[in-house]
Order: sequence, then C-alpha cells, then structure tokens
Amino acid sequence: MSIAREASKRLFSKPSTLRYPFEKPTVPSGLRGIPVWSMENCILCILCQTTCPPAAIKMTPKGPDAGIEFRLDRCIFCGECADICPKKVITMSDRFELAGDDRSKMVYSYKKTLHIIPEEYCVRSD
Amino acid sequence: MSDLVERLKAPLKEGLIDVKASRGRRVFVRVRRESFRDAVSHIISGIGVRHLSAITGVDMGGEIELLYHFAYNSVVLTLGVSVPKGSPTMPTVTDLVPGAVFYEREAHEFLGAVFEGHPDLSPLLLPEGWPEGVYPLRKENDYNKLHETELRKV
Amino acid sequence: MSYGSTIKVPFGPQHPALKEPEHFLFEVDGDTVVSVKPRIGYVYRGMEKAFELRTYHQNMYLAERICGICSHAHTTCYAQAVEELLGSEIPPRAKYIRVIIAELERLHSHSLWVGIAAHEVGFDTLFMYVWRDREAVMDLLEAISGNRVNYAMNTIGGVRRDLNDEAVQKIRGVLDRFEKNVKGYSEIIGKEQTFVKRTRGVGVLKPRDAVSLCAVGPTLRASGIKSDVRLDDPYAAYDEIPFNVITDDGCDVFGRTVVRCGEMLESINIIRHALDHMPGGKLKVSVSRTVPPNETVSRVEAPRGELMHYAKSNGTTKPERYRVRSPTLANLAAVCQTLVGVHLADIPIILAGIDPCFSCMDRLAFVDRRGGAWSCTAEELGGGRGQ
Amino acid sequence: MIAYDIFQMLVFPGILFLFCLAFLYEWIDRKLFARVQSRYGPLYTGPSGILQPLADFIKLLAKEDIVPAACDRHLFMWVPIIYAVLPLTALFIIPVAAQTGLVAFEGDLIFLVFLFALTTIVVFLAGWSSMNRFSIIGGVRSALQMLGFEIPLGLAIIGMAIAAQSLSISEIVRWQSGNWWGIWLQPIGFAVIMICILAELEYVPFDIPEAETEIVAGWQTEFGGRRLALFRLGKDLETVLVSALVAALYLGGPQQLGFLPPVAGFLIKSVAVLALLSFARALFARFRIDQMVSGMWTYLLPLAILQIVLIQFGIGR
Repeated sequence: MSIAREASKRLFSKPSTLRYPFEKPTVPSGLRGIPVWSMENCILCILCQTTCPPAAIKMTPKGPDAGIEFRLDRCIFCGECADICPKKVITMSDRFELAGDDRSKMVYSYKKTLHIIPEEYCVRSD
Repeated sequence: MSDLVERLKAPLKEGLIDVKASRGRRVFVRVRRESFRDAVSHIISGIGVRHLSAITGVDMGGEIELLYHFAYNSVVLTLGVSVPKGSPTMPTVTDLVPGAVFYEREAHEFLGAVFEGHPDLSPLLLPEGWPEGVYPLRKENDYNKLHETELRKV
Repeated sequence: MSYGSTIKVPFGPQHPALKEPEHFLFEVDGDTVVSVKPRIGYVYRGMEKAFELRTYHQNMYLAERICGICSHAHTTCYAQAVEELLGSEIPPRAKYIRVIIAELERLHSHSLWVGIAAHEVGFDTLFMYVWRDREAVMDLLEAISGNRVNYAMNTIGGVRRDLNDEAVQKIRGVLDRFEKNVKGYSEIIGKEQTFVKRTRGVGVLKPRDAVSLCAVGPTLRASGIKSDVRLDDPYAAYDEIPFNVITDDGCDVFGRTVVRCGEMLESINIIRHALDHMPGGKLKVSVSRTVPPNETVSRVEAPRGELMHYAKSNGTTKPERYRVRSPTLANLAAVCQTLVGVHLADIPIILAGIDPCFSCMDRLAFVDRRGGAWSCTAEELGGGRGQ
Repeated sequence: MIAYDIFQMLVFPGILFLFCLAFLYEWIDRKLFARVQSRYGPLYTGPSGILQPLADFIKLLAKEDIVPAACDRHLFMWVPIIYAVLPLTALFIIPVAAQTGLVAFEGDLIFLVFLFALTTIVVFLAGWSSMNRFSIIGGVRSALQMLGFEIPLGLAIIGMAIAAQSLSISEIVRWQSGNWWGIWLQPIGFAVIMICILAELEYVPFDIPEAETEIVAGWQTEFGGRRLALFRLGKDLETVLVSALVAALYLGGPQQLGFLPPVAGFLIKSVAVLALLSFARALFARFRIDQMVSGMWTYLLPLAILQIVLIQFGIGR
C-alpha cells in the first residue's frame, strides 16, 4: 500500500516540524509586521490617522508633545498607513512576536521633538 | 438578456413595475406584491431557472424591499418586491424552491418580513434571548441602540 | 428496527468534529439520525450592519475578515461590487494577479479540507501529511503578499502589490512540488480501503435534490452538475484562461473528495497559464471616494462554492446596504437533508463534506452579550469614530 | 525467601518495574507514531521527552476531580481503580523476568482470556455510570466491539496452547525454547492476534469506543483528574500486557540471548511488537462500529478457525 511506503519513508527522515521557541522561522522580506515610525522626516500630516481602518493611530499635530500614539492591540497590520505616507516615514517591520499580557501597555508613542524610540512594551518571548 | 426580459414581460404585463439592466448579466426587475407569486412560478417553470442564490432584505424607510436573486447560467435575475412595514407579510417560495428555507428565516429575523406558509420561522442567527420586535437591520435601530439591547434570560 | 424512543444528541457548539461553534440538535433512534435542527449564529458578528458604518475603503478590511480561509474570495467579490457601482474597469495585470491569488487560495483551502476530512474519519497520518505540504503554499502567499491569511492584495480599482520575476519563479517551484503531492494524496485516498469504506455511499445527495436545495460549489459538482461561476459568469481574467470544471457523479463524500483533489490540479494549471500570459502595465486605477447611487450583485467562485455579495450605494462614502451570502449558508439546506437517516458515526464526515466555514455563514453581529465572555464599548472598537 | 518474593512482587518484575515499563512503552509509542507523521513527538521533558508520560500522569493527579451530579457515585469511583488493576494482575502470570511468570498455574491462559473480557465489561460500566450521552454511546460501542474481536482473540491464543499441549503461558514459553517460535509455526494466528490486539487496545482502525471526532471522548468523557490518570495508566499497562503476551506466545518470551539476562530478550521482543502496533495504527482510518463487527465475523473469524484446523492436520505442531 502506498501509505505504508510513504509512512516508512517518513519514519527515517527528519521531521518537518519546527522547534519553535528554540528555532526561529525564516521570515520573508515583505512581511507586514508591526509598523514603525521614523519621526525625523514625519510632517505630521495626519494622513495615516485618517486612513487607518481600525483607528489604531492617534496624532497630536501641534504643541510640544506633537507626535503619534500607536495602539498595537487594535492594529490589523494591513499596511495602509505605510502605503499612504507621503514621506515614507512608516515601514512595516518584520517583527511578528508581539504577544503582550496587558492591553494598556501596548501603546507606542513616538514624539516628534525628542526622537526617542519607545521602550519595548511587548513581552519578549526569548 | 433582452429575451429573458421579454419572456418575463409577456405573462406579467401590469404586474411589472420597472426593469433595469445596468450590465448584460445583471437584470433587476421590480414586481407588485400581488403578482409576485406567479412571477416566481413563471420564472421557475416557464424559463427554467432553478438556482435561487439568496434573498436580500433592504429597509427603504417606509417599506421593506425583498430581492430574490435567481442565477440562470450567466445572468443574475433579481426579482424585487416591496412590502409596507405595517403589514410585512409575503407568500413563501419554499414550496417552489426548497433551498429558500434558510434565506426566508434570515430575512424574517433581521427585517421582520413574515412569510406565510414557511415551515418554521424560528430565529436562525440571533442569540436565544433576543427581544421580540427588534430587527437589527432596520434603519431605526442605529448602532448604539442595538448595542444596548438587553438579552432576556432564557 | 427502531427502539421507538429517540434520544436527542446535541452536536456543538463546542465539539471536536466542528472546527467552529455551530449547534446541530440530532434526534437519534438507535444509531440512525431521525431529524436535524441546525442553530447557527455563534460567531455572528453583525457584519452587514458594520458595513453600513464604514467608508468603502475601510470596508475592504472588514470584508477580508469575514472568513479566515477564503479571505481573498471575499475581497475580490467586494472589490468587484464597488468597481461595478463606480463603473470603473481595472487594468488587465490586476485581473491576472487576482486570478493567481484566488487559485493559490483555492489550493490551500482545498488541501486544508482534505486534511480535515481525513481527521474526521480518524486518518490522522494523512491529515499531518496534507497539512505539512499545505505549509509550502501558505509560506508562498506570505512571501508574495506579506501575510499568510489576510493577504490584502485587493484594493478598490486593482491590486496593491506586484508579482516580480523572483516571486514568479518561487510560485512555479512550489507548484511543481505541490502537484506531485496532490497526485500522491489522490492515489492514497483512492486506494486506502479504510478511507474509502467510510466515505463511499455516505451522505448521498442526489442531483435532483442538489439543484432544488440550491447547493453550490464542490457539493453540487460532486452530484454530477456542471456549474461553476468562473465558467458561467466569468469575472477577473477567467474568460481568457481555458480550464475545465471537475464533476463526479458519485453524489457522496468520496465524490466530493475526488472533485476537490481534481480542482486542486486544475488550479495549478490555471496559475501556470496565468503566469505565462500575464500582461504588463499598471496595477490599479484611482477611484473616487463617493459612489453614485446604484445597486449590483457580484458573484465569485470561492473554494466552497458560489459566493454572492449584493451592494446598494446612496451617493455617500458609506454603502446603503451590503449583503453577504456565503456558500456554506447555501449548502446548509443540502447537508441537513443528507444528514437524515445516516449512522451517528457518519455525522462528522458528512458535516465536513460541504467544507463548512461557519464564520462566513454567520458574518458579524456586534451584540453586547450581558455576562458574555467579552464586551467592548462601541467607542473602543472604533465604531464611535466611524459614525 | 519471603523478602525476595516480596521484592519480586513489588519491585523487579512486579509493580514498580511494570509502571516504569508502562510509561516507557507509552513514550516509545508516541515517539514512533509522531515520527511516522513527520513530527517530533514529546521533546522537552527529560532527554528527548522520555519523562513526558510521567509528567502527564502527575499533571492529571494535580487536576481538579469533578464528579457529575447525575452519575452513579460508587461505580464512578471504583471503575478507574479496577481498570488500572486488571492489566497489573494479568501481567503477573506472563513470564517477564524468567521463563516462568511470578504466578504460574495450569490454565492461567483461560484466566487471561477472562481478564480481557472483564476489562471490556469495566469499560462498559465506566461509560454507563457517567450518565452522559456520549459516554453511554461509547460504552455500548465498546461492548459491541468486544463481540467482534473476543472470539478470534480466544482462538488465536488457544492455537498456541494446542501446539504446546498446555494451558499455562510459562509452559508454552518453555516449549518454544525447544522448538520453533510461534510466529513461524502459526503465522495466521500471529496476524489474527495482532489485529485483535489493535481492537483490544482501541487503536486507530478500531478506536470506535472513544472516537474523538464523533463522540467527544467516548466512555472517558466524564472522567478527569485522578480518575483519568488511572485510566491512562491502565491503558499503558494494557499496552505492556498485550505486547508481553504476544512476545510470550509467539516470539518465545524471555530467552537467554548470549550474556544478556532473560529480561533483555523479553524487552527487545515486546518493544518490537509495540513498534509494529504503533506503526500499524498510523496507516488506517477509523471503521464504523457495524463495519468493524461485520468485518470481524466475515474475515477474521474464518482465518482463526482455519489456523485451528491447520494445527489439527499437524502443520502448526
């Protein structure tokens, strides 16, 4: 029977499953992971806020703490913001391990003036 | 497409309200409620259409419009009939097209159209405790009002 | 012989045979089913109401999440409906890319089903093998579109990403290997007696009943009726691609398996033909955000059958009414009829026979279930902003 | 001498050794079954997952113990214990460490067949006592399945007893050390007993009583916590029992292989039987109960009878 031949062939070959936490999967280049803002050339034009389908981006256009507040727990990784941004400020990174245990902490705020990169909020899985 | 409309015009004469064909393969026909029943039986037996794709209910403010989408190889013939909200009763088509049983239940549940002769109009999609008389897809039930609907304990 | 008294056996909403929450109340007399009473709606999310609250552009991502396995079918159907409302024509290259992604999705959706059907009858080894090889197609889709499940390739007026040469080579490579695997599984399914015994002559749906109950897709084609939206009412680039519709007059679950395996091989040929004849040119045309008042019906051949969207616009940026009728709802009447009079042990495989996708069938209801597992305020879900 | 007997009873070929063997066999079975399906199988608990069955056992012991209100309380409490004890008693009469089992008397083969029947009755009671639709159906199915495989199993066992002119397993093992092994003498009997064992252990082609996709978990549906731990232990012990039985009856049992003690011979043979079982269970889909019973009566029973007839003509001597 062909299933028996196939099964015996599989018995002595390397399993095709991945030991996930210890072996990381190979991530293709165009993956739509978490969007990342590089605030240097952001012109605060709120296009990304209007086009975001689940309204995960909130921008404070003026004032000292002008910048972007990005809510990871509502983002659907559709890449609309990256497409529409005129200055190509937003890039879809290839980080996909974004599990977190507290929704309120899943907020990334990018400040225009301070150029600080927000501290990692999501729980590291390593 | 045009021969299909001609073959429909012949038996219905005054029952036909208007015919719209935006594209060759999409025909929208509106009929009066009285001649709806024989329009359907004519479509099924006369022209030989057998596949009812779906029944869509649209809330037009004063009345509910029920659209019966029949698929006949490359043409989608949509038979529309509008029913006043006061007395939204409609003859059922489950005897002509047994496949319509779930579509009619869904139309009843979301828009309140009553289909006489339907074997069992019990709720299909909404949870058990859903209050009577609240039809989610009607325009007066806006988003937040629906959101506050109280589920009575079953 | 009947024991006279019948017992009611509930199936679902949580049941290992059902991959998604559905409830079927069976009345069983001894070992044979007497009557079936389906109760669906456990993943009903009120999508048709939600469509009316968002702009056409945002609804694209709502349509994509109606179902996890046939997301591209829903977005193609939605994009075509809105393009028809606007009366705009999409560039030929976008049509070809839509066909390629649709057929790749049919590949992984059908191979998912073959694995599930094998699991329903206890054939776990085939389940593991089929799902292992399905990963190649999922990784391919991830490389092309950036996401394994919600590809978001479609936008109103065309396609968002292009298929460069490197992607085309990758597709051809994966297809060659996948074709060999599919041929292997069809052979195993045909020869493995225990699988054949559990599926041949089980869940018989006669052609006359299949037509009168308006069944669609492989369930209809396995009863010998040659009806396929890609052939009858061609959309995207299907009118330029020659392919034949696989039918089988077995009328039973085994026939449906044969039809789906045949369709997988057919999809591979379609993709190869599309890759060879892909025209160059633009990816999308720009469209206006407000849609003139109009109504249309858009039909697509999803992996499970004929998927129908009805759209009605009222001149604003939000649709007046958007109706989604998924293939599983059409097949529900047919499966309830085939379930009467069968053995209790055959229920899972017959239910799986129509490849039910319950989240398609239920669409979206956003009802605050007091004491339910979750409840979000309208504002939190962004509903407030969409008003 | 008493101390040595107690040691033998409790530790070496006795309870402790059999528990470790049970967990080891479950690990081998799960590992092999996984590798056939191109998976890794248990991996992280201990070296390549060898302690996984023990971990499962302890986890289940720690789980909450739910007793359904409508169930038959006494039966519900006693059935798991009996289910775990039955294979243990049967393993005492099968030669494991030496040529003779811990307890060997003329006619222990009949006692063994009786224990097999008793196991199925206990399974039926488990399903019946938990008053849940799925487990009642599971219990009824296990009883039906017993009707199918019990007689061919009995015939296949008696076949070897006739060849060795005795009804004691230890005697059959000693007889085989002098002559050919059972597998060469009666290959049909070996095939019949392997199929019946697949049905006895409720492995895939015949896992109808606890069909996962049809009746949730069949007769085990209502059991959780300690009770389920005992059921799983009982199932592992039964795996050891049947592979030991086949090793004893058809593969010559524990023999002195070169400088290795007889236990090593026994282990190699029963692990070989276990490997064959778990490879076989990866190849099939699940039968329906009516197909299974009619298949047993139309195919397996004539085969078993044919084997007995062949022995009468002196072929199987």
